[in-house]
Amino acid sequence: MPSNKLLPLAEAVRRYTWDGMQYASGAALPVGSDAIVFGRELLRQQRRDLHGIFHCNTQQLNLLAGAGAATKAECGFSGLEVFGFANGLRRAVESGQLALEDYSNLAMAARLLGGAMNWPFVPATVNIGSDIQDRSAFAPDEYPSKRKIPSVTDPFSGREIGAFSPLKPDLAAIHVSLADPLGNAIMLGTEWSRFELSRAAKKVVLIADAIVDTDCMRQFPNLVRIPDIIVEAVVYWPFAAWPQSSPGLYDVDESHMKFMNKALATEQGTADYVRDFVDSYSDIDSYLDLIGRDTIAKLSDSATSFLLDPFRQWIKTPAEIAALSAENSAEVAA
Amino acid sequence: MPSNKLLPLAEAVRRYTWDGMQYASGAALPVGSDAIVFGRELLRQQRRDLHGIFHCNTQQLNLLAGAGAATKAECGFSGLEVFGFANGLRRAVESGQLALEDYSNLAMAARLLGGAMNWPFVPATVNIGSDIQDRSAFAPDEYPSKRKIPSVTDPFSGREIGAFSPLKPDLAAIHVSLADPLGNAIMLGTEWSRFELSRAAKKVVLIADAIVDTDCMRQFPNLVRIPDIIVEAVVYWPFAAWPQSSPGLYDVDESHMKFMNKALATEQGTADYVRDFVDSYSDIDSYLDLIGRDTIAKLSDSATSFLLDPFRQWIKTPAEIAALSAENSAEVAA
Amino acid sequence: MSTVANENLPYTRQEMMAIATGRELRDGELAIFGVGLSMLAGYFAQAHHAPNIRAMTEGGVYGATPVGGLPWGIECNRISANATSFTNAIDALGFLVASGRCDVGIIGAAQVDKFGNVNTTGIWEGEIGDSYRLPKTRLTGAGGANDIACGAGRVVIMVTHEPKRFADKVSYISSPGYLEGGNARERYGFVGKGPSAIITTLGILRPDPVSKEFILEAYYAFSSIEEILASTGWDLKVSPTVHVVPEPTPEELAALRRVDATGALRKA
Amino acid sequence: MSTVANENLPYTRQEMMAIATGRELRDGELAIFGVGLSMLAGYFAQAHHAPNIRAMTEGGVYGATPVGGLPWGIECNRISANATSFTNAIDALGFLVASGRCDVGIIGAAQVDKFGNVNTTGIWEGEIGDSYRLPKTRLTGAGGANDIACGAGRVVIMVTHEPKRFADKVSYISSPGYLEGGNARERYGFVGKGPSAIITTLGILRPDPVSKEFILEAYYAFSSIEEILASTGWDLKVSPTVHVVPEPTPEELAALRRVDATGALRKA
Repeated sequence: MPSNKLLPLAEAVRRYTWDGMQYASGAALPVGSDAIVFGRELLRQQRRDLHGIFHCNTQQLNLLAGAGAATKAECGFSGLEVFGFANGLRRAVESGQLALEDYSNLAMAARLLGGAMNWPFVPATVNIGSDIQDRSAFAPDEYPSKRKIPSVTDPFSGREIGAFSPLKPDLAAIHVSLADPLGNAIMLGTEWSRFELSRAAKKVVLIADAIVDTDCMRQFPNLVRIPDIIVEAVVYWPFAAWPQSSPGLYDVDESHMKFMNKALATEQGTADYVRDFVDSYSDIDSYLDLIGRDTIAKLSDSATSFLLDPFRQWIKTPAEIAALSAENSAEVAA
Repeated sequence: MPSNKLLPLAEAVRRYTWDGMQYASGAALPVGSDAIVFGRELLRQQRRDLHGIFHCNTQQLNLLAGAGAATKAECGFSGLEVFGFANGLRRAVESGQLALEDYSNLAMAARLLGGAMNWPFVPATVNIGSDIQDRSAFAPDEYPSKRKIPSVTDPFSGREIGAFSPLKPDLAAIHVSLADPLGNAIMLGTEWSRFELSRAAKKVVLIADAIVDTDCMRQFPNLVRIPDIIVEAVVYWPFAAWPQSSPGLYDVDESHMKFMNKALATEQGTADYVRDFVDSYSDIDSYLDLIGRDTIAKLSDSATSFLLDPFRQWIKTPAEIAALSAENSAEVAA
Repeated sequence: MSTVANENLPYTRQEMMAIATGRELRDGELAIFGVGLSMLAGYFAQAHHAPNIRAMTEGGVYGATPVGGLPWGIECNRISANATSFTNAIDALGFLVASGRCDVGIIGAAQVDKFGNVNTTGIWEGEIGDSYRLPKTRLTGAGGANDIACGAGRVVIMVTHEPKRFADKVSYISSPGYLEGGNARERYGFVGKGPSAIITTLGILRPDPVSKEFILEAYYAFSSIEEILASTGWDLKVSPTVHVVPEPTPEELAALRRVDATGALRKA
Repeated sequence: MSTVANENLPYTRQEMMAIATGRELRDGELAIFGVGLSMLAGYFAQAHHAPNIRAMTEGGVYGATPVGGLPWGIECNRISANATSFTNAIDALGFLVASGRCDVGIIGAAQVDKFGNVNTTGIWEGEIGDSYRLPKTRLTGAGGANDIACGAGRVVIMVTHEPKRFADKVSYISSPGYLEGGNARERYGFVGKGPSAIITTLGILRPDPVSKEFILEAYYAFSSIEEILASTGWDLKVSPTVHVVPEPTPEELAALRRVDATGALRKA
């Protein structure tokens, strides 16, 4: 086991992803904290036929679906809230390029809980009685569906409820605000289902906006909801959620949210977007240039910035992170 | 709704407890953070026939059982770890005065999760196949028990697992490190099942070692695992867990742990203990005198003290708390 | 949604809808809001007549009121900036909503039918049929609305009043209302009692206590029974006690506009 | 437990047992320790030969090593003082142990039988019978050991070697070993494979691969096959490859005593 788990983004994607895999994003949803940059890298490495597990859609799934890299997805909410419908995902669904299996937001969280517990099924008191139970995009000819959310009899009362299938994605790429080099992570803002997902997934890679010293974790162990013992790799990537937000670190980039979603509405727009905002940068610096240094300054001036204050003293500089990463690479190579 | 929920301990016990109730303690178990002082007050007010829901036994259940106030209990672990068997509970069980329904530690947490979710049952992949499933102290003549942990068939695989009954105690008296007057709470140290319990219980009363300003909660919202919206009352009581520990605030009082457990081994010892350490104080000050000011200083000098540092600036003084309490009483009376 | 302001009124139709929705909430209730209009309606109630409403959003954000205008989402920084607690979806949607603890939820609808069933999943031409055809238009899915519809004590549905949105039968039930009406919900043992009102840009519909069919209970000062009937895709019944909804008071409008700082409800 | 030190040895029997247990743990494993001796054994392994063991306790304490001596419990301040993460019981015992993710768990036993079933619940005179009689002596219940016994990849049982503790059949199965032996565990679908060793104050027992009956595999320098047979309440079989367990090395003893700072294992 390396003394730290810092890995470059491209290397993490090379090592832990493959065509056809069940890939989960860990995010605050739908337009909050999500490692959208991990999805960009999946496209850069031309991953295909992904089966996305997204508690809710984000711009990441919107992009992966719009660009044709995801052919299956399961989610709760599939829009972009006030930003409207997710045009890339919508286009992929309407054209039949992607089969979208619908659940509710609680159902997705409960299925991850069930995967984490290794239960064979999860009691379902929601989604039953609606078309979410009766219709399956993965088995469209079975109506009403008997296998998507089958019935189970409560042995105490004898009454029937539903049963959700647990989720155990091959990989969870989880966006966190702060991680230490060992893989301990702090999320600022709602977790959504990142706690359960980190235990349900077969492997976990963290994508952190900032890297802190482990002393930070020892000062705030109750904030460390993802402990290092379940983490494979830590990727440092500032503004990893851009154009979405990361509480304490940066606000949503409203104009890029709209620009991106508009682009994903068409094939040509998507191709242009991929050319300009996926394939166009070579490292963190050029990625930040792409966002624009003025934009970065503006987005960083968030009403939530004070949430980061207690942790700033432990944040490592890019140079310190580079040194640690080099150390790690040497150890891995050895 | 009062602008704050601070209540004196005696008043909280008067309002929210009754003979024969299902009473849960929220604690870090078995010898960690638990509002043992709430149990003392239950005895002072001569509550009887309590049905204790204790994730694990603590000195509180040991005391309630030893003094004859609890006639039923459900728990996972029923000892006191390195402090040995829980003599009061043991004596009550061996004499038949208290029926102790056994589960494992995960089972208790899962049953609280199920209560919080309002599921009719919880999938059980543990406890099955052991005498925990087959033997029920609440239904001793049914062997093997069919109703304690009945079987349920997984609709996906067709195989049988067990089903736990969810728990929804009438009241949870939850020990927390820090609470604000509205009822937002921070726990330092392991939660055990306090998160799930706070949602499973019909009512929640917090017992906090220290009261902080709500600004503290706005600075650390991810630490506030119990939000005010589910809390009825906040009791301020320093050293509420004594002789057990409270990470960040005080260590375990080893000698009193042993003294207390030894006393609870006999009826006479228990009567003496109740006389000297339950009925003997009249307010917080005399309670602290009882512990001993030197002991308090020694226990406060904990290796965990640094865990409290980020929050000290918001801790309210006893005078400030008294003023808030008075305000609240006036409002309640109005 | 239609956002055309009526030039003769000191408020927009959307503002009227938000205020009418907010009036459904009572002080001290445990309430869950979705994003957009329903969040504005909820926080309006808190700002105006229900200061002790215990508000939360789906991801587990507690104790917050939006800053800087309409949040972009239920986990947006505008709602994260002054929260007292952040937890997670299992907590908010499971422990507090699906459990039945939540008193009231506000949800939106792309399409709603006469039994209050809500479709937010897709638009098909005609019935879907026995094989699950692709939708002509994919919408947003159920999100947390299904969980609210199953678990919350009562549900308030907000929807723009247009014939295509008010269908005799929704093509896809994303979130259950009263299903086929009557006691149909009991088959599933839902702990929530179902939708108590459909608040639209034109008026207020409530369910018949027995059949559970929604009937017109009230219209706004700027709308009429006729306009509502013409805008409803089923043969809408009118309550014998149908009446005009009181117009927004100055205090209500002021409170709403404090919450809707960026004027989302006033934009065309 | 017997804590009488053998005066001729530079270590106590309990120290030998702790070291033998610690040797069962491999570097990098995800491991859960109970309190007391099993925790010392686990942290000894980490201090000696398994620096990257991923250790946790039942309440969800991660990244800690005890300070100031043997923790009083699994949530004690001595283990809370330098942890990197605190979560909860659902996480530690559910997500990480019952799920099957945990490689190894160490549990104690008041009584163990020839199929590795563990009793920590009570002592009865004779069989309990069809009505659940009160125990003569109430013990501690299953705690998290049942969850570990069901879910952990393998389980190491630590127990003082006395005839009354080594029963042909435990009076109450608190934590399942191999139940009636053979493939009996399969009936319940346990994800954990069952106990891999019983480490005692006198030697090491391991299960027959087919019958799952525990047989004597090794004894300590200070014990003997005869002493072990006489101290076992069933007709213990002896492995053809029975051998002496290597004595603690100076490095092992030093590492153990660093962890056992207050000398809990050296007290009479």
